[in-house]
Amino acid sequence: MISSLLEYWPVLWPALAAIAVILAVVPFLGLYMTFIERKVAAYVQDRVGPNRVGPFGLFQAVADGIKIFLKEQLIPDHVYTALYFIAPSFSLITAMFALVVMPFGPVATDYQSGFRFMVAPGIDIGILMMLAISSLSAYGIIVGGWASNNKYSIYGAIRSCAQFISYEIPLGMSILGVVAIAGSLNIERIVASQSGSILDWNMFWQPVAMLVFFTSALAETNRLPFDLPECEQELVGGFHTEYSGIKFVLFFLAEYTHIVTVSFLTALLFMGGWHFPGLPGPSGASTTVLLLGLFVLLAKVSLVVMVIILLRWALPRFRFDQLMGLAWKGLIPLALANLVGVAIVLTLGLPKHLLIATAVLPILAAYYSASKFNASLAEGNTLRNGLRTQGAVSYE
Amino acid sequence: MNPLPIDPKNLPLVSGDEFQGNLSQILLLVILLGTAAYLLLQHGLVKSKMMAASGAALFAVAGLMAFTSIPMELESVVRMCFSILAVAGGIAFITAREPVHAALGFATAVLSACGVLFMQSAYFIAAATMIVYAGATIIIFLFVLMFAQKAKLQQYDVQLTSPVIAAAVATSLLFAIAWSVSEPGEILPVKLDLTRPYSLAAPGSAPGEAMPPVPDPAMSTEQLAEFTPGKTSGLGRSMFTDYLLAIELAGTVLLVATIGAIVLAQKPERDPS
Amino acid sequence: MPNLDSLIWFVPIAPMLGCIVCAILSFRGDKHSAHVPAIVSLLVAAACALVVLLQWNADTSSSGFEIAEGYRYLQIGNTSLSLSLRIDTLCLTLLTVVTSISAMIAIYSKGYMHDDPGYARYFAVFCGFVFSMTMLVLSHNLLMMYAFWEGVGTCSYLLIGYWFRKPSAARAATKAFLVNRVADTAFLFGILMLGYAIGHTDVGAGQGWFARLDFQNIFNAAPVLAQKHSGLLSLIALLLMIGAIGKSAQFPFHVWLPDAMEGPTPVSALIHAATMVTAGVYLMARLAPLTVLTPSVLITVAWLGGITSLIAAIMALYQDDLKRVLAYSTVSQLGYLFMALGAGAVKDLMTVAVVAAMFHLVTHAFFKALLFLSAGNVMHAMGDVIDMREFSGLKRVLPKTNILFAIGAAALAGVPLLAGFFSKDGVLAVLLDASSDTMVGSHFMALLGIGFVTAFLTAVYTSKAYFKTFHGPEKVPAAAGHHAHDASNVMLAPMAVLAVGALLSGALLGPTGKISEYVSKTPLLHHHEHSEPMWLLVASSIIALAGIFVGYTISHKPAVAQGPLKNFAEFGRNRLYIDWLYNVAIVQPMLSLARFLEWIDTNIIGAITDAVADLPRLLGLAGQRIQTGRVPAYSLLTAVGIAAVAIWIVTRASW
Amino acid sequence: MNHSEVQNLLVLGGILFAIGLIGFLTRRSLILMFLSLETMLSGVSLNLIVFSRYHQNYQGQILAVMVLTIAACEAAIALAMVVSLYRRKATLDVQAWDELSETILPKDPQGDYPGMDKEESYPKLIPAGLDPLAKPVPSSMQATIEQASSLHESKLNESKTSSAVSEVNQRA
Repeated sequence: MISSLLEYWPVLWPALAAIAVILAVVPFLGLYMTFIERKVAAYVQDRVGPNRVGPFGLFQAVADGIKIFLKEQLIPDHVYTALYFIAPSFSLITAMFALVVMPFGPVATDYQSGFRFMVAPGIDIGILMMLAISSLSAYGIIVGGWASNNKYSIYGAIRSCAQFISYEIPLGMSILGVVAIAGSLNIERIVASQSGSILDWNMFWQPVAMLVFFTSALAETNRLPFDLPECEQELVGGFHTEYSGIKFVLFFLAEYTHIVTVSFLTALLFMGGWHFPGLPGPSGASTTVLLLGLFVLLAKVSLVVMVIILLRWALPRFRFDQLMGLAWKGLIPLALANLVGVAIVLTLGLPKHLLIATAVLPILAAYYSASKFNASLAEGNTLRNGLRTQGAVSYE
Repeated sequence: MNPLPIDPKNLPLVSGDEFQGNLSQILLLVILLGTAAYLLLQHGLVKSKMMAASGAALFAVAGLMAFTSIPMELESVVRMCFSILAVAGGIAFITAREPVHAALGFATAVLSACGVLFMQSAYFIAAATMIVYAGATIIIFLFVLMFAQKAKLQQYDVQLTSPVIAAAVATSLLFAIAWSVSEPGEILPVKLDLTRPYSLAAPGSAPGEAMPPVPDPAMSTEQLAEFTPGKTSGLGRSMFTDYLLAIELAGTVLLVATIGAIVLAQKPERDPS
Repeated sequence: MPNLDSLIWFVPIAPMLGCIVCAILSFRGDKHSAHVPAIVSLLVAAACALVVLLQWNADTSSSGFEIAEGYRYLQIGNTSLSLSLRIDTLCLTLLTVVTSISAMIAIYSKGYMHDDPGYARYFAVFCGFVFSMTMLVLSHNLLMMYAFWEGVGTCSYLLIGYWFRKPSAARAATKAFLVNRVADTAFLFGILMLGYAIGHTDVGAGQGWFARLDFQNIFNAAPVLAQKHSGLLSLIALLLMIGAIGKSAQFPFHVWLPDAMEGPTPVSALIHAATMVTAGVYLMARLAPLTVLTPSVLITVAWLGGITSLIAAIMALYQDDLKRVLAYSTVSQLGYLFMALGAGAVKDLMTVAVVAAMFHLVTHAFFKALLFLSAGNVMHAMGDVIDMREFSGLKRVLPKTNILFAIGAAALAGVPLLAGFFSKDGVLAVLLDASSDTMVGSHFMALLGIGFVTAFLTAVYTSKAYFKTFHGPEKVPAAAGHHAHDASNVMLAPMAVLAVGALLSGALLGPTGKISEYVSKTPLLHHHEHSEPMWLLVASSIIALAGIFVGYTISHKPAVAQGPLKNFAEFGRNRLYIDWLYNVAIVQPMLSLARFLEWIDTNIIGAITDAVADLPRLLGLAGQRIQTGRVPAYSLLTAVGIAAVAIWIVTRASW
Repeated sequence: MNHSEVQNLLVLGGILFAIGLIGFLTRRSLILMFLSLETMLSGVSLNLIVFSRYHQNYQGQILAVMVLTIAACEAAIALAMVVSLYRRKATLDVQAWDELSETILPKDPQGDYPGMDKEESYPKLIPAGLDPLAKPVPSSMQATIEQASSLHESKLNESKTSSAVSEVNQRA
C-alpha cells in the first residue's frame, strides 16, 4: 500500500498541492465575494455599504464569518436529522469537486511534471466531467429541502430541481459548439485552441453559445434573475429556510463556489483563458510568464464576476413559467441552431468567418418574439394574455 | 510524464494457465451476501432491529473478506472501496423504509459504480451515467416521490412481497454468475487489438482533427496511446463509424420515447360540459 | 391503319375509367354527379367504336382481322399471357351496338335513377358492365373471353340485385347467378377440353395453353380435330353451346331472365335485352367456323332455340307484368337467333346464318331497348306499378311514351318495313333455305313452322300489351299519385334515337345488303348470294297484321278464364310448370342434402370440435391460479425460471 | 488489468444485478421498482465495460451507451406512466393494479390502498369464449357473469345519479 503510494508520488504531489490551493482560496474568495456584493449593491443603490470593520470595511467579511461560525446550532424538531446534516456538506462537496478538472492558471497541454494550476490535468472528458459533477449539486438542495420537512423548503427544492434539469440542457448544448471547434473535451486543449491573436477567442466565433452558456450558468447558480428556489419574498429563503449557522454557511459557500466555477468556465471557454495578445503560451514558459497568465485569467474571471453581481441589481426576477419557457423555448432552440451551424461549417470545411453569421440568430429570435408579443398587445390583450399567446403561461 | 500511465507495451498478458480459482471464497461471499440481504429485508411492519443488525454485521464480514482477497495496492484498494460502497448503497436502497432514503441509496450505488467505471477508463460512460442517472433520472424520481409522499409511511413502503423467495432466487442467480466467472476456462491471451481499423472512413475525412491511421506495432508509445480505449475521441469515432446505424437507431428510440412520454403524461381531457 | 390499334383501346378503357371514377365517387364526394363520368366515357367509347367501324369498312386489308397488341402481363415458361384485342367486322358490329345503346341508356338512367341512394354505385357497375362486355367482344382468345364472360355475369348479378335490400331482387340475382354458373361450368369444361385437344394436334404442339385457345388457332386446328376426333369435337362444341344458351337464356336455362327484371329498368333494357344476353349468340357466331364441323350440335341448338322461342312466346302471352312480357319476348327472340344460327348446320349456309343472326340481333337490340325504356317510363309514371291489370288507356297521360312504345311494338311485331320485319324475314329465309337441304331439311322445315307460329304469337302478345296499356278506358293506379306525367326530356331523347334505329335500321341494313356484305368480311365467312322469296315477305306481313288484330281484340277482354283455352292459359300463366319442375327435381333434393350435412356438421363434427376445445379450457383452469394480475408475482416466476436455467447452464459440466 | 480484477468486477456487476432483482421482486412502490430495474441495468453495463477494458476495444462501451440510452427512454416512459397511474388511484402501490387477474381468485387481503372505494367507471366485460345465451354456462362462470352484469348496472345507475347531482349543482 505504502509502496504503491510512493510509486504514485510524482503524480500525486502536484494534485495534492493544487487541492490545497483550492481548499484554501475558494472559501476565502466566497467570503470576500459577499463583501464585494454588498459594496456593489450599496453603490448601485447610492449607499455606502459596509465601512466599519477595518479600512473601507475590508474586514467585514471576516467578522461575518466569525459571527456565523460561532452561532448556535439550531436543529428544528421535525427534520429528518441525518439528511438534514448531510445536505449542506454534500452541496459544498459537489461544488468543490467540480473544480477538480478546472485549470485556475496556465496549464500546458503537454503536461510537464511538477506543480500545475490544476488538480487533475489531462482528463480526457474534462468539460463533461464538470457537467456531470455539477449536475449532482441538485442533490444538496433537494435533499436539504426535503429533510427540512417544511413546505417552503420543499417548494424551493422542487423548483430548484426543475430549474437545474432544464438549464443543464442548454448549458451542455452551448458548450458543444466550442468543443467541436477545438476538437476536444479537454479544457486545456480548448483554451489552447484559442491561443494566438485576440480574434481566436471563442466569444467572437460563438457569440450565441456564449450568451446561452452565460444565461444558463446564471440559472444553474441560482443567481438573480433566476433565484427562484430561494426567493425571499415568496419562499422565505426556499430550501435553506430551516438552516442556520455553519450549515447555512456551507450552502452559501457552495453557491459562491458555483459562481466562481461559472466565471472561470466563461473565461476559459469563451474569453481565451490565460491567453492575451503578446503573451506566450504556457508550454515551456518561465515562471514570470505563468504568473502573468494567471493574472490575465483572474482579471477575466473578475470581470465576469462583476457582471454577474451587477446583473443582480439590474434585472427583476422571472416568474417560474417564464423561467421554464426561456429554457425550453428560447435557449435550447438557440443552442441547437448554433450547434447545427457549427456542424455545417466544420463538416463542409467552410471558412470560419461564416460562424459569425450565427450571431444573427438571437437578434432574429428576439425580433420574432417581440413582434408576436407586440401584436398580441396591439390586439388589446392584457399582458397576461399576451404571454398566453406566446405559450409562456399555462392554466393547467 | 504521462499523468495517467497506460503503457501499451507493458499491457499484462493473461492466459488460461495463469488462472487461480478462488471459487470457495466467492461462494462464501455470495452466501454471506444473500443471508445479509435476507436478514435486512426482515423489517416488515415491525422493524426487527436484531435481524437488521445481524444482517449489517454479516455484510461487514463479507466486505472485510473481499478486502482481504485483493492486493494492497492503491488502485485496488480504491476500487474495492468503490465496490463496497456500491453494494452498500444497493443494499440500503432495497432495505430502506423511507422511499426517499431508498432513492438516495440508489444514487450512492450508481455514483460508486461510476467511480469503478472511471477506474476502468470508461470516462465517457461514467460521465454520461452520472448526468443521465444521477443528475436527471433520480432527481426527477425524487421529485415524484416527494410529491406522492404522504404524512406517514404507507403500508406498501414498509411491507415487502415475498422477501424470502426473492432473496433465495437472487442468491442462486448470483451463485450461478459467480460460478461461471470463477470457472477455469480457456482465455485467449489478449493484448492491444492492432489489426482492427477503427473506422471504415478514409483517414483525414473527418472534420476537426485528422483521422489517426490504423494502429501499427511499429508506432511509438505516445502514438499508440491514442488508440487505447478510454480515449473519448476513439469511442466517438468508433460510435459514429463502425456503429453508426446502431447509434442512430438508439437516437430514434430516444425520440420516440420522448414523444411517448409527453403523450402519456398528458392530463386526460376534461369533459367540456 | 396504325391508329386503329390504339383507337380501339379507348373503347374498353373509357368505360373502365368511368367505372373507377364512379366507384370513387360512390365512397366519397359528390354522388349526384356520378352520371357525368359514366355518360362521357360511354359516349367516348361509342364514338371510338363507330370511327373504327367506319374506318375498318373503308379498309380493304387482306387478312380481314387484326390483333391490337396490348401488353404482356405474365410470362411463365412458354406460356405468355398478353392482353390483346381482336378487330374484325363481326366484333365491330356488336361493339358498335353495345357502346351506342349503352351510351343512350346511360343518358336515360340519369333521369330514371335520379335521387336513388346508390346513384354512383349504379353508374360504376354500369360502366363496369360495358367494360367487360366490350372486352368480351374484342377478346382474341377463348380464355380471355371466358374471363370477361364471367365479368359481365358478375356485373349482371350486381345490377339485378341492385336494390339488394328487396328480398325478391336478392333472390333473382342469386338465381341468375346460379343458373349461369351451371352453364358456365360446362363452358369452362368445353374450353379446357378444347385446349387439351388442340394441344394434342400438330397445330397446337409446343404452344402454351393461352396461345392454343387463340381464336385463329382454334379455327386452324378445328378441321384437324374434326378429321381425327369428330366425337370429341362434337362434345366440345356441345359444351361450348351450353355456355352460350345459358348466357342467352335458352330453353333449359331460360328461367333466370324473367326474374332478372327485378333490376332497374334501364338495366333490363341494356343487359337483359340488348347486349349481355346476346353474348351467347355472339359466341356462336364467333365459333361458327368450328361449329359448322359438328352439324348435329347445331341442329340440337336450333331445336332448343325453336322450343324456346315457342314456349317463351306462349308464356309471354299470359303475363300480366309488362316487363315480364318483354322479358319473355326477349327469350323468344333469342330463340329465333339460335334457330338462325342452327341453320349453319347446312354448310353452305353458315355465313348467311351468321348474317341473319347478327342482323336480327342488331335490330332487336334497338327495338327491345326502346320497348324496355318505354316500359320504364310507364313504371316511372305509375309509381313503380308494372302490372298491366292496374292501369290502362294511358295514351293521354303519356302521349310521347305512347308513340315510342308503339314504334317499338310495331317493330317487334313485324309490321312491314320496320326493323323487325326485315330481320325476322331474314331468319325465316335462312330456315327456308335450310329446309331444302337433303340431309337435315326436315328439321328445318319443322323449325320454319315454329318460326311462323312464334311470329304470329309475337304479334299477338305485343299488340295485346300495347293496347292494354295505352288504349281503352283511362285507369291510373293509386300508387302513381297525382303526378302521373310523361318522362323528362333527358329520358325521352335517347329513346327517340333508339326509335329512329327501330324504324330505319332494318330498311337501311337488310334489303340494301349492307349488313350481309359487312359481316361476311369476317375471316372464314364467305359471302354467299342469298335471295329472299317474295312470298315469304307477304306471308309474314299477313301473319303480323293478323296477330296484331287478334291482340287488339283480346286486349280488353277479361282474362281468359273460361272456355276451351282455360287450361292452356293456366299452363301459360304458370310458365309451363318449368320452374316448378326445377324446384321439385333439383332444388328440393339439394336442400335435403344440405340439411343432412348440416346435421352431421352440428352433431358429429361439432361435438368433436367442442371436445378438442374443452381440453385447453381444462388446462387453463389448472393454470388460472397463477394469473394474479400483479407484476411482482409474474416477475418472481420469471426470475425463478432464469435462475434455474442459469444454474443448470453453469453446473452442466459437473452433471 | 489482471484476471482476478476482472473476476472481482464481474462479481460486482452480478451483485448489483442481484440487488436490483431483489428490489424489483420485493418492493411495492412503483418508483422503487423502476429504480431496481435501473440497478440491474447498471450492473450489466458495468460488466460490459469491464469486458471492453479487458479486450481493449470499444464494443463493450458502445453497448453500454446503448444500455444508457434505453435506460433513459425507460425512465421517461416510466415516469410518465407512474404519473398517469398515480392520477388514477392516488397510490404508488403496484399491487393496486391487478385488474388483469383471473376473476375467481380472491383479492389480495393486504392490497388495500387509500382511495380504493373510488371505483372506476369502466364496464366489465363478461369472460370471452362462451355465448351465454346459446349454451348452459358452467356454474363456476355463472357467478362471475352475474357479478359483472350487476356491477355494470350499478355503474350505470351511479353515473345517472351523479350526472343528476351535477345538474342540480349547476343550477344552484
